[in-house]
Amino acid sequence: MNEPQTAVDWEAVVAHAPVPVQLISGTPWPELHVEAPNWPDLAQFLRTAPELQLDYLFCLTCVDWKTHLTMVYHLNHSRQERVVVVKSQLDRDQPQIASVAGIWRTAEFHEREVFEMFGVQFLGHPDLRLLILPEGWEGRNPLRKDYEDPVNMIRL
Amino acid sequence: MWSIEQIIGALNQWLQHTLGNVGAAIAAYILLGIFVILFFSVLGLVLVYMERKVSAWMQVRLGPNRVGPKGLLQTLADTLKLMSKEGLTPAGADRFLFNLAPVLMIVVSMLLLAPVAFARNVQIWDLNIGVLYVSAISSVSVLAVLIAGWSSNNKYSLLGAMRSGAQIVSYELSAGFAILTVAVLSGSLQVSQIIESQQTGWWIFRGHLPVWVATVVYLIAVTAETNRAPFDLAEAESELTAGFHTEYSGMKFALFFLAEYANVFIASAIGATLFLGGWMPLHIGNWEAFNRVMDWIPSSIWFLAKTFFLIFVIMWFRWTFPRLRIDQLLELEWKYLLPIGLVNLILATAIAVLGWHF
Amino acid sequence: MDVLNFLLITASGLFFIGVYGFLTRRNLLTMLISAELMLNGAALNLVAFNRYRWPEELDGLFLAVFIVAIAAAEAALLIAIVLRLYRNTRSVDVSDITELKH
Amino acid sequence: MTLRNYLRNIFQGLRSLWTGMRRTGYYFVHHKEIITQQYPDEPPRLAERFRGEVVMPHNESNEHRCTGCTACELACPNGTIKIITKYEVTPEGKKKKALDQFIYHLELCTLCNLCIVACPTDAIKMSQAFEHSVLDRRELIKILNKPGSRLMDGVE
Amino acid sequence: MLQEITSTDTGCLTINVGPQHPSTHGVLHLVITLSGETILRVDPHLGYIHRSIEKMCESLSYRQFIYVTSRMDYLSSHINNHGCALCVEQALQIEVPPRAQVIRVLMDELTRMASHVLWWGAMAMDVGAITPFFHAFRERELINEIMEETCGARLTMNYMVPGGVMFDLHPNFQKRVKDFIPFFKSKLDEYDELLTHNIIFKQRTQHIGVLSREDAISYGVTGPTARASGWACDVRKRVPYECYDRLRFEEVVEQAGDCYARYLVRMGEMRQSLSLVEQLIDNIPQGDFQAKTKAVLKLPKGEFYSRVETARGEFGVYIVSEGGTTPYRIKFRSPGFSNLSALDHMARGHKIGDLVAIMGSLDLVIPDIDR
Amino acid sequence: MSAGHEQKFSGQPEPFPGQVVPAPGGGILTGALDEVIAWARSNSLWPLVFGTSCCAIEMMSTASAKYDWSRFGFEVARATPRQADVIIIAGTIVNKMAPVLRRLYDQMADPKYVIAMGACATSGGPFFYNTYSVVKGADHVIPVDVYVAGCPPRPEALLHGLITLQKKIQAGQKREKIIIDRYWKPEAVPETLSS
Amino acid sequence: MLQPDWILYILALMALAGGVMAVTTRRIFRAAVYLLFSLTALAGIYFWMHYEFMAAVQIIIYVGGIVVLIIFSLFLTHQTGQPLPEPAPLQRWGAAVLAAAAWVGMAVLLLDLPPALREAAMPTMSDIGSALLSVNETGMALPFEVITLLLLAAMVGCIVLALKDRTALNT
Amino acid sequence: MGPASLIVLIVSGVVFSTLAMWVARFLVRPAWNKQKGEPYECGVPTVGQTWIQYNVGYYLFALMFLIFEVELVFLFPWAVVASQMGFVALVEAIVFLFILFLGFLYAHRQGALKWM
Ligand code: SF4
Ligand code: SF4
Ligand code: SF4
Repeated sequence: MNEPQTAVDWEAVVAHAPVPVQLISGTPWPELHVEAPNWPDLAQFLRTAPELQLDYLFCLTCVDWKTHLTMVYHLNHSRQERVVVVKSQLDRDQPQIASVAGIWRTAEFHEREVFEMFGVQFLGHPDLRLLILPEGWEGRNPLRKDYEDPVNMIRL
Repeated sequence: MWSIEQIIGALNQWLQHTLGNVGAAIAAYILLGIFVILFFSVLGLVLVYMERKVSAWMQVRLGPNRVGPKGLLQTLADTLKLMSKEGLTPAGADRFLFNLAPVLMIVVSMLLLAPVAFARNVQIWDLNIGVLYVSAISSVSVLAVLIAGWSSNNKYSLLGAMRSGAQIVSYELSAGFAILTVAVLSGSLQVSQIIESQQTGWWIFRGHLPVWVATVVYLIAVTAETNRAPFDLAEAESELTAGFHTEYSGMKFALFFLAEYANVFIASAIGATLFLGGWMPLHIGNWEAFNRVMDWIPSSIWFLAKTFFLIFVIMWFRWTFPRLRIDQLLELEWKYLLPIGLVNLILATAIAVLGWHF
Repeated sequence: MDVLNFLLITASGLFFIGVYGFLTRRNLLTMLISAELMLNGAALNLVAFNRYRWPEELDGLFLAVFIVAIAAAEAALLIAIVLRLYRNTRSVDVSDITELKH
Repeated sequence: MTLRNYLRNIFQGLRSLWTGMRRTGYYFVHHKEIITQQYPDEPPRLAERFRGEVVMPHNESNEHRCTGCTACELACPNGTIKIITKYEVTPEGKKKKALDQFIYHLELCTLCNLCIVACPTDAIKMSQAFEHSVLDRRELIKILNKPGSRLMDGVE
Repeated sequence: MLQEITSTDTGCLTINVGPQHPSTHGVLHLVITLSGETILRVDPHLGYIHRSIEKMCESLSYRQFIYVTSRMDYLSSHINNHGCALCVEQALQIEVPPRAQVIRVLMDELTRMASHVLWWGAMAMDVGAITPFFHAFRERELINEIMEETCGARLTMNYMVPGGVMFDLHPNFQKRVKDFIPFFKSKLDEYDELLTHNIIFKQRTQHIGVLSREDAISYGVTGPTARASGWACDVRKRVPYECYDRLRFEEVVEQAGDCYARYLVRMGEMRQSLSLVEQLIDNIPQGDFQAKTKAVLKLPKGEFYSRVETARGEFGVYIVSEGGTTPYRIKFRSPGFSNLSALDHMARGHKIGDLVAIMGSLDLVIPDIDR
Repeated sequence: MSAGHEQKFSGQPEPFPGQVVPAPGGGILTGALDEVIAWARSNSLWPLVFGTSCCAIEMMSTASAKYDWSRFGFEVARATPRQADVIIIAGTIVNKMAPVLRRLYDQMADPKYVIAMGACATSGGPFFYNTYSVVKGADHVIPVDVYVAGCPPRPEALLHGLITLQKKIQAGQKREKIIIDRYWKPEAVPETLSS
Repeated sequence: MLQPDWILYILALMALAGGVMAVTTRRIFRAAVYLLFSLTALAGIYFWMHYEFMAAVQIIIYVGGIVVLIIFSLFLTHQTGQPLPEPAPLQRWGAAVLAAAAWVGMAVLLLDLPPALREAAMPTMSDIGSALLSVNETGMALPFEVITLLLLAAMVGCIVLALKDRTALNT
Repeated sequence: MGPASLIVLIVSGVVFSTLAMWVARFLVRPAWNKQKGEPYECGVPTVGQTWIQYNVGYYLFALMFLIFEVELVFLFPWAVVASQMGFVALVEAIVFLFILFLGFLYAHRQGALKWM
């Protein structure tokens, strides 16, 4: 807390990144767009690179854009404010991305949630099973836009 | 001035007069049976009501006050409700043992009534091993708990039962040592003689440090033995739902509840007998007038007052303290109470042998 | 029947029930239970003799008390051994514990 | 553990326990600290803004202020309000939309106040009634406008 | 699924704790594998109060969706509402009037106290002391009364709206809060007598459920739980919102990381909140309590994220807007969810009784976790 | 656990596990005794410790010093359904919880009573529309004796509900049948109200 | 004093019946419970004989100690829900006949004992205490100390055995 | 009253408790279903069997207790005569308790009193 806040030069970070990354600025927080297969390398880099050390994954979610899914990771440093948003597009029919539960352990539960809500398969996740939904929900992902449940869901 | 002793004497005479010797004895036993059953029922009602009021006042609230005047009928309603509630036996349980456990529990606490001296010369059986008998019989209740826990076929019950098994047996030792302290000082195990030995003053006043320590140890130990908070691990609500009586409902459960209160009463009564002189009035040295006034108060009142004071203390514990964890509880017994009890006993012996007590 | 005879017969009855259990059961703990029955028979025997034959002496009583004490020690040790065996062989059946490997 | 430490532990432990017992003992004997309000006997002290249920005030001549504009129905997040309108013929011979039934589902209402805020004519308000227990939940469906009531003059 | 952890081999015992269990503060379901009484594994099963709030919010307007969030972390309902309001304001760039800001902070801090005080009672209940629970509710009722007078509800407030607050402060508010401050201070000392220094309580909580700083960060644990592990993660300090940057308060941080440290942090936070309220109560600026906003709010296309510090930790609202009147996707980053994920790590090797203490010290609110 | 509790609420209503069959024996209650028992039962309603969400806090408040339901003799909250008389459904019941609630209810010893506290337990309340996981009223799962509206009902309201239940027991009224037409739509206004 | 013989007969019957049930039941937990009945009935007999000290010892050690210990070890070593294997019929009947024969033989031998001395002064607790402490040849001080040492040895043995066991458990 | 009073107590205990348990059958008409008979485990079906082996850490305490209890029993007759017999009793008790204490110390050293 008492440390001086140092600004991060995201251009340089992107240049140093081990994998191709697209930087988008102009949004409230800088955004990095990455191809799904490259995500584990980038995650490792963001976590360990000395000038970044983003050790605090505070939000992990997914958005269904009807044509594709987007994984959204909000990363931060534990003492300094260096929020960065990493996004990765996934195929809607066969969403797959590597798990980062080994890097940020909080991801384990968040990924399980995304798994059941969006059907994203997290490769290498230690224990990928339903967390919130009752058993037998595999395959129906309620937070997808096309989810319909005519019995339980009464539309207003 | 009337006293229970005289009433009983008169009753006995009348019985002998009308029924003859054998008839009188049989009638006396029947009356005794009726008396203990009534006593138990009333005890349950009174103690539960007291507990509720004590807890309520400590918790800045009113407690039962709407059923009957001042809520006095509350516990009666509870009892009637429990009686009219289904007492179910789970399908997987061992039926015989499941129903045996509450009976055993009640029988054990009934048996414990035998040596309790309710007033001067009012005692069911003044047996010569008095306090040893209490110590012995109360160790049977652990079996009722174990049987109840096992036969319910429920994991919480079983865990709770085993916890309380380990707990009750452990604390029996400390209670035993505390009892021994007074036994050494008064040179008897018989309840009436222990009380007689306090003619000149209660042990708590006469016995110096060893008796104070013994009192504290005894109170802690009986609190643990009766499975009451802060030692209510067996039924630790926030851990094991209701412990060994999780599966019990209706009257079967109520019997456990009742037995717990009866045991508290008996433990307090024995404690009052050992340390506070039982029904012996408060006597101070040679203040004759004062002693006379004290004597004038009936002995049963003395006994009940002391017993209820100790019951209150035990309730006070319950509504103040957090619960110990099972290993801490055993550690408390084996690392603190037991060695203290041992050392304390030697001290008490020394005092008794040297005649240092007042 | 005289009370002493009756007690002694009861005591021997307990003893032989214990013997029966000891012979038919192959489970160490039930065997322990049988052994306790036998010891109890013996203790009752001693107490009965003491009470109805030499009531002014206490030797029988003390012997019985000591038997109980020794029974306790024996039970404790036996159970410790049983548990140990159980850890090693995963069984409390005597026929399974033919050789004490450990 | 030395003997002194051992004894000190015991004494400190006992002292801390005694402090707690003194506190509860204090409350045990000080009955003036008891704060219980005896609800059915003593009427509860309700805050004037307390939201108990939505009501529609009527004046003496059985008039309310609701124009049937359905703003509240739209504002309500969970479909508690159902407005049934009818066409009334004004004295000038014009047809005019007016409230027929203001159906209010108390069993759904979350007492969030959004409808009150939304109402342009202040036709509804929150009352403090809270004793809503019933044996049949259909009793909780209410029609707020009284039978035969009509719009107050001058309310548009 | 349950079979793989059900080992009937010697000593291993699988028991369910919850969904209906007094210590889980609601309907958390833990499947515990035990050896004797030692916990080998805790496997939380959630969803027993999953109300699909995120899906629901996709069809609610920006004014309407706030009320649902009161029902998530119902003990911090003001702060939840606050987070949502902040997110909408940030998107629409609404300037909140200073009076509303102060009212919001006041309400937040009162909520925090109410939540912590309830937690205190519940924690005491978990470790087996029942009386503190009642004492805690006495103070909580006072806060509730203060809230009720201004906000009109006791629990689910729906008081903060985009642009400010729904009503102005009640005229009695200042006086009642001022009465409350010294009263609560004295009661906090009583709390110390009843629990903080109690040897049994210390025994039950010290060295139990230790969470190191690194683990806390890795598990994304926030709030008092993380601060007890030595991680200063208070959003009010890191990215001050409203007028927090102009207020004096300390972030209570402990290093031990055990249940007792978490306890101390929350006790400290109650005192800090009290001092915040003290600072503000005489300095409520005059003016509007609500900014002028349109009747129907339409957020611009884009993504918005706001963070607030609830009584349990960092609460995030992530709104993806397509430009309509309803959110396209909304995600609530609830603190309890991450805090719960560390439970298994903390509880392993402890006893069942410790599990209860650990859960108590985490201050879980299950609807906040399940959403 | 059988797969797919969600099945319970999709398609044709399928009965919950465990249909109630009256056991033989019992039930010789007459006259004055009947009244005494009803009095005892109504004055000693021990609740099950059961709360799922926000309403549970208000239920706890009702237990707390200010409202103090122990005045009526309700304070002996039991953690196990075997010993409880009344289950106060304080909070939302979701589809995953419904079998649990049913099981808890089934495992209670007779006689047993149910209070639905709050909008959620009464009808789904705030979560009636647009949710896929909330049971629209606890009476789809177990029969309910008393409904207490509010979100959350204030503690006095819960007390009022309990008093209503007491009156109901004392009047000897039997529980209403389970409302069978699940998904009873709020639009369907009963005749008694619409005229 | 109202102490008819039939009480003794009932108690003896209970003791024997409990014993029989304990050795024949196939549910091991129940075996322990039947043993409990048998032992309690014996304690009752001691009470009937006015040897209260012996009765208390019986209850406190047997019922409160040994049976509890047996039950604990049952939990540790058995699937308490499973019934025990049935003994082979030959073994069972053989053992039963053997035991019964031995008992009948013994009973026949015992029947012609001289009658009991029924009225006698009971030892008081202080008699027992003095006997226990006296060091002359009728005193029990020496055996008493020996028993104590034996118990100490038993305790040491138990701890040695059990603690090894514990380390084995942890691995 | 003599030992017979124990029988009276036992009988009245049995009568009282069975009567109390039995009377409910006449006052309530219970419904039975399959779920009612299942063991209660927080509202979900139990996992695995209940009557299985447990790894209880308590049995060691039961062992220790048994030994101590035996010695405690011997102390009772001693206590009665202790003050009369004077120093003999004191010395014997000290010897006795010392042996007991030795055992206790041994157990403590070995960690038998630590609960695992
Ligand atoms: S208070 Fe809220 S929920 Fe109730 S009718 Fe009004 S807008 Fe709807
Ligand atoms: S109550 Fe108000 S908002 Fe609702 S329909 Fe009537 S006038 Fe319109
Ligand atoms: S009725 Fe309201 S307060 Fe109660 S549980 Fe439902 S949302 Fe929460």
